[in-house]
Amino acid sequence: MMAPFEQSAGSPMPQLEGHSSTGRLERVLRAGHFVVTAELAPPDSALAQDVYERARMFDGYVDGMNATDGSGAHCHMSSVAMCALLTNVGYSPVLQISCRDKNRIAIQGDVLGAAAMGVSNILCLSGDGVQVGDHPEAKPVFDLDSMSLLETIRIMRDESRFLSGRPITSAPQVFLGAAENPSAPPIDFRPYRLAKKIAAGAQFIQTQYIFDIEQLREFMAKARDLGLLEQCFVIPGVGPLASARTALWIRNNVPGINIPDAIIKRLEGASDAKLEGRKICVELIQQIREIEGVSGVHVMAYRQEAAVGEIIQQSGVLAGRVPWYPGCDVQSSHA
Amino acid sequence: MMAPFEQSAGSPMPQLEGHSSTGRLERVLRAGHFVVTAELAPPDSALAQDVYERARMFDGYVDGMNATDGSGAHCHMSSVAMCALLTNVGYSPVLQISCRDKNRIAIQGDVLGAAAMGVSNILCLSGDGVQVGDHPEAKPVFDLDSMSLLETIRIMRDESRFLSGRPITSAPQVFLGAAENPSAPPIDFRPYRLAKKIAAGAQFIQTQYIFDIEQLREFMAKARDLGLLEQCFVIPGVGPLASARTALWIRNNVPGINIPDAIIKRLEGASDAKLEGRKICVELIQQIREIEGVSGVHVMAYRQEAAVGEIIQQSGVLAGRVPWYPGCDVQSSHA
Amino acid sequence: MYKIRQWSVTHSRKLDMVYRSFEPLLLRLHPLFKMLGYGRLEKPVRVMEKAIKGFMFDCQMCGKCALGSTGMSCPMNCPKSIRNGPCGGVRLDGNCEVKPEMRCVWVEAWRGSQQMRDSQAIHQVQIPVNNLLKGSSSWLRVVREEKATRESEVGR
Amino acid sequence: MYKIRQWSVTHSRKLDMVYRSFEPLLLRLHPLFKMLGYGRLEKPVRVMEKAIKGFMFDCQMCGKCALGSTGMSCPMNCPKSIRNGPCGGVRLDGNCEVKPEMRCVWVEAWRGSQQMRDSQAIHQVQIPVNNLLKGSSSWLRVVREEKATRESEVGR
Repeated sequence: MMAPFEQSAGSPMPQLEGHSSTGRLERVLRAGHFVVTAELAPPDSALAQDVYERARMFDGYVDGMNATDGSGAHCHMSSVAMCALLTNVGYSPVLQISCRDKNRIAIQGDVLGAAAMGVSNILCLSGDGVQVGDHPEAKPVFDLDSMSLLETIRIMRDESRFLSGRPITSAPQVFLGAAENPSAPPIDFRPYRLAKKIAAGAQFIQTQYIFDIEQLREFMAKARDLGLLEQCFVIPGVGPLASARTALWIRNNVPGINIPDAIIKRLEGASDAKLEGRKICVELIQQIREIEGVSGVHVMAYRQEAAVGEIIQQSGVLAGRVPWYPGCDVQSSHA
Repeated sequence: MMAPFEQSAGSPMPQLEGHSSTGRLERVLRAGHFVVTAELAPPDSALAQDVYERARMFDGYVDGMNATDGSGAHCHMSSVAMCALLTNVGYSPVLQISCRDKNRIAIQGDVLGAAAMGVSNILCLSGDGVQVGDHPEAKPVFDLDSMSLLETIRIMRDESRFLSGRPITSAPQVFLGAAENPSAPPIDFRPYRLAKKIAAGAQFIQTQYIFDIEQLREFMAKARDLGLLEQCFVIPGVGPLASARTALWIRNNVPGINIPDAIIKRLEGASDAKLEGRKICVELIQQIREIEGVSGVHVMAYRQEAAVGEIIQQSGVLAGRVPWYPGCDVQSSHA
Repeated sequence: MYKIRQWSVTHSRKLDMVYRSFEPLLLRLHPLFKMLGYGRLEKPVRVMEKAIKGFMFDCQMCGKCALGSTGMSCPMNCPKSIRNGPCGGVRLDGNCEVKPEMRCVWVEAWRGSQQMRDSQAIHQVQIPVNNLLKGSSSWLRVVREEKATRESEVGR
Repeated sequence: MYKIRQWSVTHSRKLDMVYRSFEPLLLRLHPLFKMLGYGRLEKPVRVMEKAIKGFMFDCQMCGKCALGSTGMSCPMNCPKSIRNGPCGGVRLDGNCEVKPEMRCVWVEAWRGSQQMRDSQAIHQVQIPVNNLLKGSSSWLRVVREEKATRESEVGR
């Protein structure tokens, strides 16, 4: 069976009633499917071909791809360009906007421009500090924060105006997302912060890496109690760990990621740590799927992008569904 | 007669020996033609159609279009998106990058992205202060200045690396430009500053509005003495004044624009000021054309974009040449 | 000042009450301020405000004080200037991602705000800061704006 | 301080000479600095540097002093922080586009640099400022870097 949102090729689809965008990601979510999104790092090059090659790895496994925006404060091709290129061939990318590198004038210009190039989904982020990247001497901007960025784009879309009040003649029709981290202190505040992001305009949430399922369960339970899950799709983040050493390094060096000892022990004890890491990832996805109110999973497989397809397939979360990809209408099966 | 650079449609052209880009603007300049460029203000909308409609006005009259980047510190569609859209249909736009709204991380990402989308020309600007725009409360960034921006992009292109030293796998092949203002103090320093911009990487210069031809002549003479004109194409800026009142307002409110009394008097004495303004513009273009070492003219006709074609035609600077535009291969004549 | 900043968060309830009684006092001074001229007062009040709030909260004089909704923890001390924090990078020990030796400003804000009389204020979305106000007195602005609002309401 | 800043540009030649004799003095103090420890010296030297250069040039402590190539006119007073100015927006009277009441920092720089012994320095392209150095002592950094360069040259 093919759902209607999977029949369309690259050309823009009609906007459905009650939808904010014409994009495929929103369609899949609103149709009630368990979605799969994946993170795609932009290349350090000026070649469109490099973008297409990276995206192709995910063909048939994901409903959306997040093009990171200077992730880890490192310079790469811009998320806007990456998303525009991906949109050109029919993908449904998620534009990430970080507040670290641009002020409100540049950001609003980028939003109009991205929408004009067909980009349908925007994820609003604060962004990592410049000190962790390769340009620590750059000036951190942070004119807006992730919350006011959400509100700014919501105002542009729903009120057809810039933050300054000047009118926009054709508003950007975008599906708005934000990030949240159920594992970072203050843990009690996190569900309330989700509420705040929803108030500011978030329609979907992708989370930081989840390794502690219990923590996610509590976060989701609280979000349910607050009535947030009817207002917002929550897509927890996961990813395969390459080894116990990597896991320890991440735990000690990447703030906000909580990797329980049990997982590190499992990796230490495994004969093939990389395989074990993927197995753990598959199990996490399956456990996440069972949590009430979860709308999908977001796979961040840094330097293991080629393994994403296998992980998704083994998890079984697509339940036979094949997300649209360029050329899928011609071929009948894959992998 | 059709020069080879005018035969190609939207698809990328081969890069010629000694050229930095595959773009049409560089080809026309290096072929020794008197070029015409025009300024195109991006729309306040998220519609690609609005971009195409604006560009169409210049069809057959210009070799390049500068998409402004938050000009006057007002929010509009981004220059990157505008240029990507224009490139898609075969135009040769000039991407303007201002240092006001983005830090070096965002700017370098935009350069890679724009180049991946086919953008061939970049003009490096400092940018107006935020105080003149509609978002005066925005944070001014100014992490780089126009000079270090030039150098940054030159390094990316010629040394295939980011400012941080990290390698770029496919460098952006762009033709690099900068702005200069022969009319702003310190007048003596301006030719030396041009030299500095050339040292930093400028291959072409577009100037601020010129109304005082004598000042431009002196600037060009000095630039010639310094041996700069063999290293850089100079394209002076012009524009039609709508009325004496407008001219006075500009003189008093837009810093750096020198409008001589004689021009204001001419506008005051005219029965149709708008027509007289265009006539003055045509005369200025013709006078500029006679100055040794000038490579073309850059028309900034704010809110008079529809008049650009007529002004160019009356000036006769194209000398029968018809710059490429989408569809020109099909139609045989226009206007 | 870091220790004092933390003390201020710990005593957020009391400080909040002091602040709340201070505001009507300032409002009552409006006729005096008006007579002296707000323009002329800007500098001395700014210096005083900076001295007091700088000492108590490491105030950065953003010109739009949010302490009442942040449990007396100044958000401008966040290296990312986040006015609606915390970000996702808070360390598991509650310290800052960018400055590992510092408590996250928003972990402190959450701690402080739970003791405040209006513990709900932290749930309000804060609009982006107006960078033009940077360095100006927040106190004078509050009095002026509050008075203007009241007067326009009376006028209706 | 605005008047003093202009005086400094007017007397750029003399100040340049004072600076030039000051540098070898600083360099000769390197063994002492090393003994005391550069880390420990950072704060007192910074405070002193800020006081002196703040008074003379409205120095903004960017950490990478360019006064020697800008005719003693500090480029960080440019509202656009342009290190390779002037921009195209200078008013016809030579004042700043953003702050109409202030002389353009780079009009002043051009005036000052023409009197300097090394009047060519203004023609050099300045690399982007390192924002990490903001607020740190430029003097100590110069001494440390100069010594390190000389030592590595001796080592060759």
